[in-house]
Amino acid sequence: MGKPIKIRAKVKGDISEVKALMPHDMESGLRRDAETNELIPAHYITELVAEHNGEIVMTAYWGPAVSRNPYVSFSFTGGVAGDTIKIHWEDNQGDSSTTEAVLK
Amino acid sequence: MNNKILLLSVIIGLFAGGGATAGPEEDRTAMLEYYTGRFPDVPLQEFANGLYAFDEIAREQWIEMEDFPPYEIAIEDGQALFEARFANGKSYADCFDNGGIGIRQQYPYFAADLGEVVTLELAINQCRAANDEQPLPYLTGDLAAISAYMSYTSRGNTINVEVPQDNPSALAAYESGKQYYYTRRGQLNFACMSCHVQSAGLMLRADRLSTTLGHATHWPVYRAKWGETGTLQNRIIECNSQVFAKPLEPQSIEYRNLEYFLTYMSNGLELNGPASRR
Amino acid sequence: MNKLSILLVACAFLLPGCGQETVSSGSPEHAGGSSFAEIYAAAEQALAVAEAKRNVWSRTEGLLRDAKAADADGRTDEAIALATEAKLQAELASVQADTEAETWRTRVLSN
Amino acid sequence: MKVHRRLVLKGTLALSAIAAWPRLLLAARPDSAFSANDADKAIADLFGQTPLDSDQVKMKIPDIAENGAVVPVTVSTDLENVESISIVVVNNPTPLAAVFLLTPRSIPSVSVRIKMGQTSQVRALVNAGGNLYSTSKDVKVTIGGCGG
Repeated sequence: MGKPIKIRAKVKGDISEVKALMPHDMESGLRRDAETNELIPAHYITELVAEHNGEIVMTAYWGPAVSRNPYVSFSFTGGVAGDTIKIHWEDNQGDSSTTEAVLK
Repeated sequence: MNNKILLLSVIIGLFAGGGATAGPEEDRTAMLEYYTGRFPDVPLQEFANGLYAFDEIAREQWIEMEDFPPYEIAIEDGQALFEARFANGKSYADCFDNGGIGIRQQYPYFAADLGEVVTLELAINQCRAANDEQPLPYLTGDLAAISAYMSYTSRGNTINVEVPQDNPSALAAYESGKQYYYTRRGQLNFACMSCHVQSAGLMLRADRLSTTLGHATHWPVYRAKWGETGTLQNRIIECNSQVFAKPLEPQSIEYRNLEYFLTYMSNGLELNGPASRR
Repeated sequence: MNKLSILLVACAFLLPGCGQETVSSGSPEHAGGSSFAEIYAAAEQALAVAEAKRNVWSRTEGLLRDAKAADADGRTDEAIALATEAKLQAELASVQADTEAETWRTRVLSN
Repeated sequence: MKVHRRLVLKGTLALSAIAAWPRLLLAARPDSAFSANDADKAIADLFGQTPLDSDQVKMKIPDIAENGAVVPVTVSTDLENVESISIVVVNNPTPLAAVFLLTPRSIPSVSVRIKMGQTSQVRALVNAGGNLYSTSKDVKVTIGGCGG
């Protein structure tokens, strides 16, 4: 089970802006352990889905080139304060995480 | 009063070793004048932002990072750890003034009973020991997270490190930190000051060197190079390695004294930790 | 620039590329004809002195480890060269600590 | 995983009825594009067409990256009917970094932080109205000292 996602979602006029920070190692699979010199296995988020009140507003597919502890921000129309934002990710090792937040 | 002054002059005489030795306040003033003279356009509190005070390109990226900085993960983890109860039912709040909230500006301080400098990180483990808990590793992880949370609650407070003038051991600890700071070491034969005083603001390979003024205001730091949040001493260890000097043990007397001196140099600046750095 | 600085700077140029453990080739006939064991012991001794002064360079211990490995591997010349370099580093670190014990004061800003 | 894929499908079905953008209505992660070790191959694999340079695609990315491990990028556009935004780092071992699928409710602007192994051209691709547009920028990555 992945760690919870930190979400900030704010509505201004008709535009809702969502910013999210996900604790995740995002290992590329190309780095070596400093002590053992062994390759550290790839471990990165591959898919991310954002929903507003149950409707998908953004889907992302990622490779290992997204930074450690990924940050993403996106915006959509039609949200009002109090609505639910849900973000879900899955990674290449089968871990996942889902967090809900309230649009403010 | 007169006795104190007499004692003080004896102490100063002891450390002067023949040459003139300035006290902490003169050291701080000299440093302040040096940097404000060299960077006349940088407002004082901006020195707390390290190289971002004078590197525009880096600053822009840093501001973007600060919009949703990865150290927020450490603050959140740190708060949960800070508020958790020890096996004996007590918690960190029981160990610190004001329940541990908004107190970072008091650290490091010279503990007269111990006869040593106590940093906030050392105090966190002292608290654990007093409650029969195992110590935490000093550089990153849970302890850095707790420290990050405690810094966060102290943001905006003015650093106020004291070197009690009536305690020769405190002054000796400060002097030892100052000596470490100015001493060349490692295969590259660099002192802290070689980079951060003489060459502050200049490039060393791809890095722009920060000023000593403000070095102690913003810890712990999420450093992109580390990919995690670490304490000031984690950075000092890295500095040692960069000049090919074998680092000392975390929270060794030398490092604590150095942190004492370094933090004193930032007296008067506001705490702004935790922070993100390249 | 004092002698120590020159020596140290010269030594810095001998630094191999970051993180690489390159090895200088040992001369087949080393001065004095000391055995590896003798040089290694002397290097360990010099390192202990530097350690007591809390001033060890970061690559010295690695050089000694590599020296031991090279010796165990039968690469005696290389082992001797590595141990000699470790000894030199430890000695320089000691000299550095001694010199700095007073010279640091000359750099203090408030002077 | 399955539930999630189904959700994505549901979200994109409505769109697929409007126009034929076959390769881009991804019901699943385009794994082959992500594993391509050449930028052009990755783009061809993903879109099946060559992008047109367009000043309507805007990319905010530093000229000199502070640290290649964390390079902030924002891609936005004035184009209408934006279906996806993608980011490609040409000199990375696997150049395709991220694909964002938008919806009719999306504001066509996304921000993300990416890794860059070395100095490279970075390309932003916007798929809108069945066409592929792009802009690119050279980003200098300096290495921060030994072992950086």
